Amino acid sequence: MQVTTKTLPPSLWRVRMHLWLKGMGQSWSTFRESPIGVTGLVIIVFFGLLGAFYPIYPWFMGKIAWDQETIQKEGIDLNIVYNPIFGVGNDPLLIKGFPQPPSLRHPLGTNADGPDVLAQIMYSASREFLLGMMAALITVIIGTFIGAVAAYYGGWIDTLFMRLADVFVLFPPIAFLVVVSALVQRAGIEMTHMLLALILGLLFGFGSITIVLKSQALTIKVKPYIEAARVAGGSSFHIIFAHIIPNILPLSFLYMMFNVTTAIFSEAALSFFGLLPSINMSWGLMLFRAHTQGWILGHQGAFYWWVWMPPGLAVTLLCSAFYLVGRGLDEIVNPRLRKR
Amino acid sequence: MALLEVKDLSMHYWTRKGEVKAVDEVGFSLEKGESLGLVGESGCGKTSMALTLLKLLPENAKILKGHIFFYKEFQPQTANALLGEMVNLVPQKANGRASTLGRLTRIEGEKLLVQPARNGATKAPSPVSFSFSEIAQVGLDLVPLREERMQRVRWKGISMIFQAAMNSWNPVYRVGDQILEAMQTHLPKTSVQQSKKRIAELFQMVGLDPRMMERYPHEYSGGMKQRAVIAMALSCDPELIIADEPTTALDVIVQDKILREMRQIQKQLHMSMIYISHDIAVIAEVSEKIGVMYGGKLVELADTQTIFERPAHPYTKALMSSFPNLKGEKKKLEALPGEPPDLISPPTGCRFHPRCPYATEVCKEKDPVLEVRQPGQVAACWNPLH
Amino acid sequence: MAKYILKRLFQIILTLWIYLTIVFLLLYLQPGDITSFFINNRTPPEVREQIKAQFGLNKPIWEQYTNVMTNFVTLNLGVSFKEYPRPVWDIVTERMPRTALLFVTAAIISFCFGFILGRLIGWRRGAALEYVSTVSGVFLWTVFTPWFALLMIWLFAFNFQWFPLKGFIDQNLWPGVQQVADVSCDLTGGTNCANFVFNHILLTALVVTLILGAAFIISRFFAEQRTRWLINGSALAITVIGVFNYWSNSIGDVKVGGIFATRPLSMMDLAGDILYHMILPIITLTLISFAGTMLLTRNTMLESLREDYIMAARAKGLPDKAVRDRHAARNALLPVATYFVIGLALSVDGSIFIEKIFTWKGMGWTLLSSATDQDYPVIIGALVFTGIFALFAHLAADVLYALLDPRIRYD
Amino acid sequence: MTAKIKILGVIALALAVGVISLNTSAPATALQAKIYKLATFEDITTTNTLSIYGPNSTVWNSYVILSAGIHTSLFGEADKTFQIVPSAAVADNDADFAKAQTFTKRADNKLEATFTVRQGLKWSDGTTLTADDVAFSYNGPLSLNPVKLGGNWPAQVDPDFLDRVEVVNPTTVRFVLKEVPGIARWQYGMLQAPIFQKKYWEPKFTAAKASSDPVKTLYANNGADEPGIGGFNLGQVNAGSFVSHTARPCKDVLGCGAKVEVYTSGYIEDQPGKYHIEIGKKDKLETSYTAGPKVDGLLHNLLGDQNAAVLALTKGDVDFILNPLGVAAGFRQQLSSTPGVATVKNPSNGIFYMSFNMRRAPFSEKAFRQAVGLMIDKEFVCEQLLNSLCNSAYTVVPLPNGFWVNPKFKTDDFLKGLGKGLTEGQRAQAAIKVLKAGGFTWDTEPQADAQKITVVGKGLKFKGQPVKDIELLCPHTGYDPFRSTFCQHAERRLQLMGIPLRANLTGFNIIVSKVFDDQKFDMWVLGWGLGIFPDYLRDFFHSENADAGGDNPEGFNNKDFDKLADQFVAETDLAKAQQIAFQLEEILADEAPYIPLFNAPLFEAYRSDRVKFPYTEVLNGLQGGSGLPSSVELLK
Repeated sequence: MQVTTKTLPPSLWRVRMHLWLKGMGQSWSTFRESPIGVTGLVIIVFFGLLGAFYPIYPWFMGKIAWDQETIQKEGIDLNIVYNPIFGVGNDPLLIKGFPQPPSLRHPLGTNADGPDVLAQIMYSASREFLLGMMAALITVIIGTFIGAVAAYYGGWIDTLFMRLADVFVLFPPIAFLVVVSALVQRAGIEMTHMLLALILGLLFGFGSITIVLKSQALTIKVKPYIEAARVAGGSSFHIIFAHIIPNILPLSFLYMMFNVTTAIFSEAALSFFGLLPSINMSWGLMLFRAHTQGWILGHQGAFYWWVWMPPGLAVTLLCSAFYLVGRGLDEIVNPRLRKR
Repeated sequence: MALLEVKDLSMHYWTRKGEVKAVDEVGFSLEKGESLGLVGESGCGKTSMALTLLKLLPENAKILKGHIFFYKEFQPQTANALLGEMVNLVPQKANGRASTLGRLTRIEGEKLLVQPARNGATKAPSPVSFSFSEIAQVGLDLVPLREERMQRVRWKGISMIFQAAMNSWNPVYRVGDQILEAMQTHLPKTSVQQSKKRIAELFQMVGLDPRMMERYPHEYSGGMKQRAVIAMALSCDPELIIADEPTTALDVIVQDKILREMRQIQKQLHMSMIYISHDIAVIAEVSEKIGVMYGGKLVELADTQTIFERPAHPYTKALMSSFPNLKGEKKKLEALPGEPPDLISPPTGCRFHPRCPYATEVCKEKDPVLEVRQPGQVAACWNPLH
Repeated sequence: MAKYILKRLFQIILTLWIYLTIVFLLLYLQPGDITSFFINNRTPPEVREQIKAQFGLNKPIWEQYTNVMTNFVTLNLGVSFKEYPRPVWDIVTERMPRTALLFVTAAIISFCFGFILGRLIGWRRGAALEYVSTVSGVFLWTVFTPWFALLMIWLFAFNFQWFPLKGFIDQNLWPGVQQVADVSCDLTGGTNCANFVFNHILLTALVVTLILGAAFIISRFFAEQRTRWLINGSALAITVIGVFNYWSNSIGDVKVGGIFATRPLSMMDLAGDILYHMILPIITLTLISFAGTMLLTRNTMLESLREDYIMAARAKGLPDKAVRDRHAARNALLPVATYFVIGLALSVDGSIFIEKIFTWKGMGWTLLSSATDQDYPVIIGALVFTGIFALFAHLAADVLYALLDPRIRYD
Repeated sequence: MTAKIKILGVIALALAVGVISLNTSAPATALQAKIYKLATFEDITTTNTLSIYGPNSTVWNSYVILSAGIHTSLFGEADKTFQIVPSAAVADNDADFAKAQTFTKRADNKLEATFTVRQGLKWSDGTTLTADDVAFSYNGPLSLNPVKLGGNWPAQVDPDFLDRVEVVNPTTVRFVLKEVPGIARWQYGMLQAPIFQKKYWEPKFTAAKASSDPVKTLYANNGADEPGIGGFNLGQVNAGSFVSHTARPCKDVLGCGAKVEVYTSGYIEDQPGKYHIEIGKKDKLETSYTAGPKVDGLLHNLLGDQNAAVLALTKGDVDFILNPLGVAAGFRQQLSSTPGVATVKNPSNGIFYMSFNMRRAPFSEKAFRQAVGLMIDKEFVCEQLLNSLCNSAYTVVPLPNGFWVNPKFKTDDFLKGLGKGLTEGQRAQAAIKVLKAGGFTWDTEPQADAQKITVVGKGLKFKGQPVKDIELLCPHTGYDPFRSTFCQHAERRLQLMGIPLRANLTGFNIIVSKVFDDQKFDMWVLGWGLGIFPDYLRDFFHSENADAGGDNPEGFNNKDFDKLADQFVAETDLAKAQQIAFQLEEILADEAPYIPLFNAPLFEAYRSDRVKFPYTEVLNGLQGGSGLPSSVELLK
């Protein structure tokens, strides 16, 4: 983006900024009309707050419920000061052994190992966001860039990237991730959130998104102002970055939402099958534990609901939310879907 | 004998920006075999008018008031079909009774019972009875007509040639099949073979090779598609055809040829026609009467001859001078200054006043109504040209 | 059309080549050489050398590449570590039909469901149904699949006991089966027995689909509605009777005996048992995947409803249903159908969850277990196979598109 | 079109309803035969038994295929006590039994041992078991090189010791050995090697030898029709669903109907009119039962995972769940309140430990390792933090494997020296003392009273050099909360001592890869599953295993220990071997290359209203005996 600022006088940027803000305002008012999109946004904000407030939660609960003084008064060893996430054992003030049902001390109960379910959910939320956003961002950056370049230059560059996209469309992504995680494990590499985001980003970035964005870029390439820019002596680089990419960004943004969904879902799925041993806390892992330890839907059925319901719902709701926002955006970005 | 009568018709759209008054209190009538041209700038409500007549309106559009009477000669055996609908009964001339608008509630023996509309009265008016022999014509009001009933009026009664004939073909079906589909719907008793024969005849009539009916739309050229659209419009022998910019997309030579043919077919089959165009010259070619629309209102309606000789409304005059005559008479082109009105918040009073060279104070305040300027010519203007 | 298909075929072969090269690189760019996949640190050196020679690792990289690619294309995928020395190809052919039957059936059902619903909400835009079905559809579309599948099992198989818990055959019924038609179920033949019935179901489904599809296409040549009905109806009747007759008489008898025998069984019982086991997975799959088709159909419906030919169709006085189904939905179907066929190839993804949770030993199950057990030849084999399968699906999608859209047929 | 879809829908619905009603309405006639049904989680990977001893040695294969008793061996292990008892060999009293373990020197400097094969044993195809079969069971694998056969073969038929097996007469075989094998090699190795039928396998061995890849060719045989000698014949294998077995007539089955009494150090098996085995002392009776099979058939149902298996057990579809890990806590809790289901708790033969990279300081310092061992309060973690779901451990050999555990490890005095029962303060005091003696100093020396650490230590130094940050590799909570809890406890305690240790909770494979393959690590926590004979005392600690990929990644290198360990595995006398094992354990407790952390018990569940086991308390649980198919009784 630095290059483009050089090529454009600042006043033009101000105009652009103004137009952009105005466009955003209009988009927002359109978006607001879609109950589906707004529902999604509300859920995202909810989980966003949940993740953001995580650091406050232990502090807050520490004041009212996990009172250190009480613990000392009860004569409990300080070595087992309660760790609500990774859990060095049970909350010393509760009966031990089994998942504890929701209470004032633990609003969503505890799991069988002792940690607080709500705390784990909150702790994981920010990571899920980070993972989803990172993966989606990488996807969109790659997709937008390749889409614009392939549309602008055409020829063999186009052919190469489109065939490559075909290949990535071909890969069943979860199957591929399963394989990759097995290979990564074998190589002794730690599959962290960041690495996973990178893999997901690359996997989806070269895939179908490039095809969609390229066709969008093609419609922009034939617009008169591109021709005008070219005649006025704009370099290819300038045209791609200053004209084509800004115009396909809305669509990119839409795809970003869908990719967040996929990324979060993939992480949860791989964790659920125990294929991401290096990720030490996530919603998928909570479900993995609940499943392997047998607190999920045995013959006592939904009895221990607080162990498996919150993480399952969290994954589902957050994935749905991004998807719904994507749908809502679709109505803005895709004028053919707009109401008249 | 009237075929179509439009009375006080208003249709508005509701958009995010506000209410669009696309058709506002429009009224005219059309005789059988007659052809009417509707002319005006783009965005003046011509196409909306056409769609309103067929009630092919999007969800955000609503007919606020008015009537569209589609007249038929009264035949006792078809009376049952009209039961429960809003109708306008036109008695025999000799009879002397006034025509009555109301809902056809009952048929008793040789009599029709009509419940007139309340029309703001506190007490419901008592039912009016007509004997079969008294009635000359029944005008079915299309405005309150249910969708299923309306479907039977479309194509069989009123068919249409679309503005974008190019795109009115479904790309995945053969052209012949698409015409056949309409015929099968409206003439279920006709066998497929008979219908196909009829289509072949129609193709020949519009100048297409009958073998083309087995082809897909994308194999047609623009002109061929247009001809095929005309053939389709004729397929169910409609009483009225609405041609909405039928030739806009074609080049001038083809345009002329097709217009001539249409005029010929219309005469031949004795159909009524409504031509819609922004080009008054084109309209003049083919229609006997011309209605001029501006800002969703009908501002002038007169015989073609009269309009050309003595236009009453300043807008009509301006419109005529904006286009070169097809016949080649050289006229000085006067550009019409200003923008067409915004139909969401139209100007007060006469909608044309901001652009009108003759505008006075009254134009800004009061809305003019259609007044007879001379026989066969009505215009809505405070300062008519004559 | 032939030219178009040829062109696509060429592109697809190019894609396959890139795909297989990537798989090759995945294998060979691993740290260490490929033999480290096949041995552990305690494998004696002579065995190590033997494996190296087996993989041609003493040869130059280019030769290795051509060798491996030839092996991929000829489906010579080596032997499994876990089921040593069973050929990977053998494993794939045993399990592929199970995945195919379950997922193709589920895909078709969910496609129909999604398409009909999507058509409805696209047509009646803004109705309460749209919000309800979109929100619940998206919820199910993005629901955490394993979790949802567990819920379904618990609810319908355990609580209400409407369906079996797991697997694809009844573990009380089948041990008593000694012979199915002329296949003996003794010893390892049990697998063949189940597969025999299974493959016949698959075959029946294929034949039925072909007959009904052919009848549908033939009926399109007749314009009269009545004739179309007659052709389709008689084709349906013939297939139903034919299938019934085939299963009750033609395939053969079932011999039940031994200590595990429960009750006399017919082929229909065995087929019924397999179908019964398919119901719950199919319901689950349909619920989680119909929304994709539904939402896409809605969008394409909205787009096609804006087309002029829809207005023309309405002006023609066609009934709403005809406008919706024959015109709007028919055109909206084009991208949806392509999506469906390509989606079939991606069903391996869904099969990973569903097969694991429902103990349906198919390709997804195989992929997951070979990944957790690090059975690399099987992983690679599954990938190669999935790739080839997916490419065929792409080709099928192209052919389908060409069939559905006359514009492409003549290009 | 819609109408058509509707019709198709109706047909589909009708079919579905039909299928459901067909399956649900049909009266589920109860099985007349007594079928013992077991739940498994994974499919068998082969029916070739020889391959199950080789590369296909999965636990599921041995549960399903080998537990049917398709092979016998000269000697076996008794139920519950795991002492060596005769099986196909005749060694019916102590004298015979002792004779079986003595070797005579031959003229060619080789050794020989002679065994009589028990008479009257029949293969399932009707032929009798002869010395030919026994000899071929050794000579066949020898001819293909047991090392190449892989898996257990080198242990079962050890080419380093065994030269050949000769047939003396139809009832006698003679083992010709290159050198004297220790107990591990002999009693717990070769004498327990499977005996398979020569008639069946000889042509297959011949074909294999003729091929280019003999091992692959041998293992490629299906083997499902192999005649067996035990209680069950393979019935039907249905991959992905079930495996069935039918019981053989009792009269043909080795030991069927025999009355078995197992004592703590004795064993009596009586088959009236045929044989009477009585060895050892008749002290405490551990269990007694009549050998079976007492059921008509076995059905191993593949149920995929615990969830399905538990639901099936609850519904009564299966009688017992086979799983090397037992039943998870949550399911146990649910099953404990299910009528008709019983849960049992047994110790498992495994050890979880912490260890060090002893190639460098400070881990090479005994003082450091001892201090770490002292600081970790195993009882506190197991009892306070982990709800008594684990048992603290002080030696590598699990306590339940009683014969091999040095009695000192059962005495409180000795264990107190290793830290058992000390308070945090006492531990710290002891550790500080040890560290100081070992040459460690601090920036701030930690101090402790009798209860607590009062001054937190800072900046541990060894020989004046600050100790660098230490990374402790642990499986994370998601994989195993027990081990991660121990790690976090250790981290906290050792940090109080000024030891800069940080627990890295990571993936299992990452740890294995870093520790065993790359040997780039500081400290780690993992576990081992163990055998009955503690030859692992050598394997885990002998310096020759210290290379990458070996079992001694900690690099423990102690010449005395190595010598003693070599002596241990070569020892032929059980009592002497036991004494050496005790010494090894003591050395390990002092040198502390491993800090043993805990043993985890194994919980299992079965339908108590349907099955009756002769005993349920046994090391490694009922799954260790594959669900005891040949001695289980069905109640209804």
